Amino acid sequence: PADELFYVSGAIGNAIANFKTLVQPWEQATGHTVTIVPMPASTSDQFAQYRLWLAAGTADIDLYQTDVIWAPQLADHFVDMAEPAKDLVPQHFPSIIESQTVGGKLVALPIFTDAPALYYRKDLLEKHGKPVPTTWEDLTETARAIQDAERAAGKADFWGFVWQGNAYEGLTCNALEWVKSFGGGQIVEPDGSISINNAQAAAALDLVKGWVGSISPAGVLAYQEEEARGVWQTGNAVFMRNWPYAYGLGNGTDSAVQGLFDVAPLPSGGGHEGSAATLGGWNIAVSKYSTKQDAAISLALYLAGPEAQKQRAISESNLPTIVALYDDAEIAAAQPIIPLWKDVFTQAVPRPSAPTKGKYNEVSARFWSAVHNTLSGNGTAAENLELLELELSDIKGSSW
Amino acid sequence: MAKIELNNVTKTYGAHQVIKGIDLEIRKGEFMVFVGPSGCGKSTLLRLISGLEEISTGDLLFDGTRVNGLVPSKRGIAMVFQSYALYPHMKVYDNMAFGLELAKSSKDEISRRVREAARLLQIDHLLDRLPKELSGGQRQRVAIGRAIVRDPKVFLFDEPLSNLDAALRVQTRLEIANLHHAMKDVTMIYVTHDQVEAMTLADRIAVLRDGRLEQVGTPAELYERPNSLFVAGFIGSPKMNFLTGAFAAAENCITLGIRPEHVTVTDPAAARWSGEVVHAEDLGSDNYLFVQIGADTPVIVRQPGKLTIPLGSRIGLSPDPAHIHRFDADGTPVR
Amino acid sequence: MAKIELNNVTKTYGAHQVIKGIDLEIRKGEFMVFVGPSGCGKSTLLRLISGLEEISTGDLLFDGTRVNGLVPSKRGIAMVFQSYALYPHMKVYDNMAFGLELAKSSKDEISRRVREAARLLQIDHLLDRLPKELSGGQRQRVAIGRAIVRDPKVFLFDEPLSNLDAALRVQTRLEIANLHHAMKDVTMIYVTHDQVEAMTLADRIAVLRDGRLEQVGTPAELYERPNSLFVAGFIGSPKMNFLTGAFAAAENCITLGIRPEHVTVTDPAAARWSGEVVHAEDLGSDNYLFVQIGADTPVIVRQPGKLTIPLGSRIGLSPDPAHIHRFDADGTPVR
Amino acid sequence: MPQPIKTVAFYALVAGIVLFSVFPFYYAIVTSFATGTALFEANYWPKAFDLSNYSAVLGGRNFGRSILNSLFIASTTVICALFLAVTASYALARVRFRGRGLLLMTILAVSMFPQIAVLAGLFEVIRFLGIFNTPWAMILSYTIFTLPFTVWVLTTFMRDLPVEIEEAAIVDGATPWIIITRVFLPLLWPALVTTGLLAFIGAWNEFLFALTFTSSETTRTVPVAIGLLSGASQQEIPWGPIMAASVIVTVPLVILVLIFQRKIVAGLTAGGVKG
Amino acid sequence: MTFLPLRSGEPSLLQQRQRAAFWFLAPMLAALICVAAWPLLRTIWFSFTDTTLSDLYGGQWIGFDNYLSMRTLSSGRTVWRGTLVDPAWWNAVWNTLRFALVSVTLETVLGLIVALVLNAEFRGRGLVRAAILIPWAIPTIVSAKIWAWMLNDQFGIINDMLLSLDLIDQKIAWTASADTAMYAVLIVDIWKTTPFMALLILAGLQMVPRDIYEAARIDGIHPVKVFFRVTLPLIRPTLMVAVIFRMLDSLRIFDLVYVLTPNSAATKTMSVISRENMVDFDKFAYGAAQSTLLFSIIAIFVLLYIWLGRVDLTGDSSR
Ligand SMILES: Nc1ncnc2c1ncn2[C@@H]1O[C@H](COP(=O)(O)OP(=O)(O)OP(=O)(O)O)[C@@H](O)[C@H]1O
Ligand SMILES: Nc1ncnc2c1ncn2[C@@H]1O[C@H](COP(=O)(O)OP(=O)(O)OP(=O)(O)O)[C@@H](O)[C@H]1O
Ligand SMILES: [Mg+2]
Ligand SMILES: [Mg+2]
Repeated sequence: PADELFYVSGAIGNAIANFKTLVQPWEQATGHTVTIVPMPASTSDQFAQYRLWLAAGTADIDLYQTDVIWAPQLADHFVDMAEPAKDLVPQHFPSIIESQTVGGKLVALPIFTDAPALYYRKDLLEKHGKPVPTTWEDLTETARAIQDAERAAGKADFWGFVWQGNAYEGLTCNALEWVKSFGGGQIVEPDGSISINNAQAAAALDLVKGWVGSISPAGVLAYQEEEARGVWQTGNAVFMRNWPYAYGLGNGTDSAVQGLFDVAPLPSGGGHEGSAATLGGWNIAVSKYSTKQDAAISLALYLAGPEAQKQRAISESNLPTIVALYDDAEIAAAQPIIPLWKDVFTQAVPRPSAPTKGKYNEVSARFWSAVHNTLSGNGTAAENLELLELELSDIKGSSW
Repeated sequence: MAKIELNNVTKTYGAHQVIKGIDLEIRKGEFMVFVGPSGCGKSTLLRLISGLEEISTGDLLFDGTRVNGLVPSKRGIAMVFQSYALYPHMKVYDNMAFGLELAKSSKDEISRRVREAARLLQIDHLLDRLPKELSGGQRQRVAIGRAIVRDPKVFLFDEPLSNLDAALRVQTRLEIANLHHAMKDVTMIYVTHDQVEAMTLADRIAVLRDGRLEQVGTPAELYERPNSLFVAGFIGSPKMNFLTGAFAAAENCITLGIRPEHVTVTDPAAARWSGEVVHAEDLGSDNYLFVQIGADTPVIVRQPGKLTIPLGSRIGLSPDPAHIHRFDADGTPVR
Repeated sequence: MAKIELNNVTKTYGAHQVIKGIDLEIRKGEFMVFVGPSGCGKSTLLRLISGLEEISTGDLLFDGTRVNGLVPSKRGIAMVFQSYALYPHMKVYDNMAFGLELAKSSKDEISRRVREAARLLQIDHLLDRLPKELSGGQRQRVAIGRAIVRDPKVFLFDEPLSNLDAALRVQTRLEIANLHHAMKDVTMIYVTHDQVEAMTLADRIAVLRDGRLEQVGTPAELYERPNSLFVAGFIGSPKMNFLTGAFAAAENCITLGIRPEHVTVTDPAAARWSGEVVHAEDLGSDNYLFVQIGADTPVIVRQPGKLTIPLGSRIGLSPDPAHIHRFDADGTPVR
Repeated sequence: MPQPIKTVAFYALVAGIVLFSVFPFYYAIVTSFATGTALFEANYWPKAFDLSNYSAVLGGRNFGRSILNSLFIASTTVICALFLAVTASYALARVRFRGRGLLLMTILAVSMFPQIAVLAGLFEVIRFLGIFNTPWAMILSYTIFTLPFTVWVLTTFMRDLPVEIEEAAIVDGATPWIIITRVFLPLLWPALVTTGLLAFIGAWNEFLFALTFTSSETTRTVPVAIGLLSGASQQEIPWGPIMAASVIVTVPLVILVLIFQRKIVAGLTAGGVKG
Repeated sequence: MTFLPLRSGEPSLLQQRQRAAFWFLAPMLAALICVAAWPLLRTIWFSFTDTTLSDLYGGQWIGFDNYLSMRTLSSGRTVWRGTLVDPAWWNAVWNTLRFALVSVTLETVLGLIVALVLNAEFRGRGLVRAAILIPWAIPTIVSAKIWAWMLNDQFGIINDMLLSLDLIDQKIAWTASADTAMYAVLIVDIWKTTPFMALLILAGLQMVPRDIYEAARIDGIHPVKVFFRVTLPLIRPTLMVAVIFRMLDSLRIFDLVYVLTPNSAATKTMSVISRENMVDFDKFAYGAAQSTLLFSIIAIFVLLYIWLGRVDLTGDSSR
């Protein structure tokens, strides 16, 4: 029988509008139909909503589009995809699959991914004769030098480096990158041990603390992605840490930096080799309460599969989670930035949502608070990290 | 219909007893006027009869049935409020028509009755105005009009004419009297402080004093044979002259009362009392002479016609012996 | 101080001209009474003088200075409102004291003056009540009290006594008269519809009719020599009898006027007019006989003392020739 | 102070108030005409009248539908709330019975829980009643914040109406219902319009319930629709369209205010009673 | 509530009115019970269980543990757990109270001023009234974002203005710095809700009888004094109600903080922290306990206010 499925998803760009075309082959092949229920782009609104619906066992929604960090927290409500997707799984980046696996259960299938990079001003580096920095220390130096020079040249509002310092999930991502690239671990290790209280992590934060008010505006502590992009895109910064979306927008015709910038993997620091880029991205999960699970699973497999991912990459510039697609010529032609990101991905680091399970949000909140406190001058990095460790073990209790 | 009986009715506001036990029977079709000093409880009594205030103790009977608990609209009454109580948002016409509309009278009927009442009260050119666009007297007439269009069994009027000019007042008074004559069965209860209204309209007058009934009777009875010093002083305008001390002792009483119109001016030599004219008021039709004869207050004498006696002259005063009122120490008449 | 002049003052509400050009001079220290039919514009005129309403055209002068635009508080006036306008949230005491506080009078002084006025008006036991806990008359007295404690240069009273009982009315009237005598310089403007008040209080009376001045003069002038049929009919209570047709023709006029007190009852044979007594009103002190002599309306005759003539009897009426008023077709007197 | 200075000072105050109130909205309008990098510049005047944001919003899926939904939901909510509140406040303000204070407090207590805390329970109720994903879910749940407010406000206003007028109506034979509808309502215009407008705006702007109790695009309300506006990626905030949408949804409210504010007039009870 | 017992026979006026009152109150109470009673009681019940959002129906009764519990460790040390000893909670309580006090006070004063202005007769009053309401009419989420944009340190128009007026010499990071975050929230809240106050007060002003202003004009009483002695007492009931509802709202403030400074400890309020626990941290019951505490705190404040402000609940003394 033909089922009518309901798929709830954040409304991003043209995704909703393009969805009809995207699923058309599947609808034709299976005879089922799917209706999309768009949700506000705000992830916290979505998360709250999904939680409530799932807690109430709503059968109205069959499939959920989930953020990479939600899988473990909502794991109980979703169908295990390990078995149905056993052919598909090997094609994906293993780290992404891992992030969606909770206690052996594959909670959701990745449909696209996301990771930040370092945006830099080619023209300015050239003008001041500086290379693209590969360490945070270099970046600090270069940013300061260029900032001073540009300000002296009359651009009073010019800054060296903008990033996301607001106390929110984005700061967890930023800070995780600093800590990880300093060799300070990833807060909670995959085995569940709390690793954050270490010297490298403290060194990383100490370095970053030095940025606030010097190479980064004091207000960076309230910045999210858009504020950073605002400063950047008006030509007022040398460096920016941001997600791929800023690439296309920065090259828009009215952009002050059109054609003047490029991206590189984020630097590393503290003598540590290897940078880190926090893994973002979205997945599709099938509700346990769905009365049309077979059809839903089939749709999930389709959306996570190469065909749909390729189309998404081409039409919406979504980064595929299937490795092979990065070498796809059609994609490279339509969206040149996608191959650029392949390097970034090799360095991708997941947030510790899998080991911390349902407590991830709290862990993340404690982490960003500790970082934000440090950056805004409430206590030193070492103190705050020690405190954080204590808090985290409190939250952890006997086990995550 | 509508005989109204009050049996030992009291009303208390908080700790404050305002009506202190009233027994009164108002006959069917009677025109009863309540008078009494300001604040004595006239309006309150009227409101108890209307049912707007609950009786604290005692019984109220309409035609023998106890109606203490009956809602006002079931009592068949219409009322003119001392403060007008017009509906501020309704045109004059609607103010008057409202009660009829609620009673589901036909449109034509309503219009006919409202216009008739408006003509009567000379407010027919104001039917389209709001109360706030009216003068005080006009508002009062609207309030009266609203009561009379409703054609009830009992009319309650609380000082309905107090803001009207003399001519209109006489006219409206006559209209109310006519209304009363025309509808023999309609009982009317009327609060006023105007002597003329009370005397001319009333079948009987009830004099209230501080929440108690002082005397009930026909206007003539009250005027001629007041039951107390209070009633004697209250009924009649200008007020009855009261003399005490030697003046009263001469008549074997504690207080001697004589109305201004029962004193004649005579030659000082031949007169019983004599004194100096200290003040005079000329009303055109009459003069009031204030004569200081040695009592606490000057004696007021009514003198018809033009003033001929100059201020300061000494004159003699002769009370009409038939009209001398004599009172005890406790204010009861000596007869 | 305070001579008040009005030069061709008009007031228009919307399309509706209420005051139609008034020229009037109120002398310093004078007691001026405005009378006129309800709705003729008395309150409006008072409000124009007070400054509460803006004058549409014309000039208002206080002591020769044009004050059209001056705010009320700068005019040195106190006013009693027809609607009382008490502050609903203030106790009686505060209502009266409020205006004084401003003048930075000392606490004792304020208390003294308020209590004095309250005693005068017999509301001293009510000082702690809110206006809504008062009877109509009590509210009115509070309003008067509020004006008199302030001791201004010009007093404006709008029907201040209309809700008071007779005794209190006489008393308050005397108090106002005393006030006037005590403060020679204070100009008083007083609106009333009460004949007695007008006649006894006024230095001069201004009769208004439909927004125009009909006559200004002393009470006696108005009473004895009315300038028009309207004034003749308006001043005096009961109203002057008007006879037309043959009755008037006999006196060479279109309308003949004679006041009820100037007609004596005589033997029908000897009398100039004769007719049947159709109605009688007994006021105690007087009787009004309504005698149908063949004119449009019965002639009213004032008969002092007890009623002795039974209804329906034929009597003769003799007008006092000295007091016959004769009017033209257009209402002007023939002298 | 001389009159002219006072007048100038007064108008300066008016101007100041208007400026403070309207400036952010004006800024939203300016922004709504901007696209791309222009959004990141502090502009006092619109640089160009680019209507693309408006066409993006209005041309988007179901935005018009959302406006209609919101209109329906907000009006129905206000009508129901006013109806219930007017009758209830008559009882609370003008009829003596014991426990009125307690009752008022209980009504108030309903508004004391944070919205998020009642969400789960309310969701259960809504599903129990079978009105999930219908406008009635919103209409019902909005009574939680509109009703206590309207009841309280109308109760205070109802208390101030002169007793005499009610008594006159009683003598005229009016039932409590007639007194409310024919006599008091017209006198309460300022209060009705005010509470109505405030409640309307409250319902018009509510987000959380509207988001939770709907699951299809055709039942969504305006704030949710604005929430649904998004950039090309998760991180991008579509400033231009959001501002355009805000302008679009604020304009009907401004018109509503302009229509109804005439009813907020003084002196409705003037001339009725004296004292 | 107790109605007087009905005596036999026809109902009296009072009884008839009480009966009508009952029927008038019934639908409203029914509506409120329907929407509010279950959710409220349920949340309170949750607060005594260990319910999580993942498992709404599987909560166990754990008594007061979410509020306060004592555990003795094997080392003999006793530790206290629960909201009542949670410093984050008390920080939020303190933030909320500070915010509520300042915002309600300022909004009341400003609302009064605006209402007085709107109460005056001048040309264009209708437009000004509509203009005043605009801040209230913009959805909170949107207006918070507009302000976040305007308060942005780099391209925000506020800093731009202040700079060009020479009021500041350096761009201020309004929402970022712990020192100014609260000001930022306050500014926006005041901007947003003053119209609410103003409009309610305006309605109150319009119901004041006009003739007593005339009496005051005659008495030459200074307008300021008239305001404090006549106007203010007469609009007091309205003002009190407006303040109660503002207080209620400000003590529950959520959206604004959530959008403007979502996670700043300097502005985190009770609602925000309660939501954080209920939804984000999957400590639903703990959040429910905080909501219940928030409810109690509000109730205490409202009761205190009603008691101290001598708010006349029944209106008996005014009739
Ligand atoms: N605000 C207003 N709008 C329109 N007409 C008005 C207004 N106020 C008064 N009027 C009209 O102006 C006329 C004069 O009113 P005013 O109050 O001065 O009369 P008045 O002489 O004081 O009467 P009364 O003795 O009944 O108090 C009346 O016909 C009244 O209807
Ligand atoms: N609501 C109330 N609360 C307390 N006392 C009241 C209330 N209403 C009236 N009173 C008092 O009851 C007494 C009687 O009032 P009522 O109105 O019956 O007097 P009245 O005889 O009509 O006087 P007036 O001739 O002045 O109208 C007055 O002293 C008044 O102050
Ligand atoms: Mg009375
Ligand atoms: Mg008048």
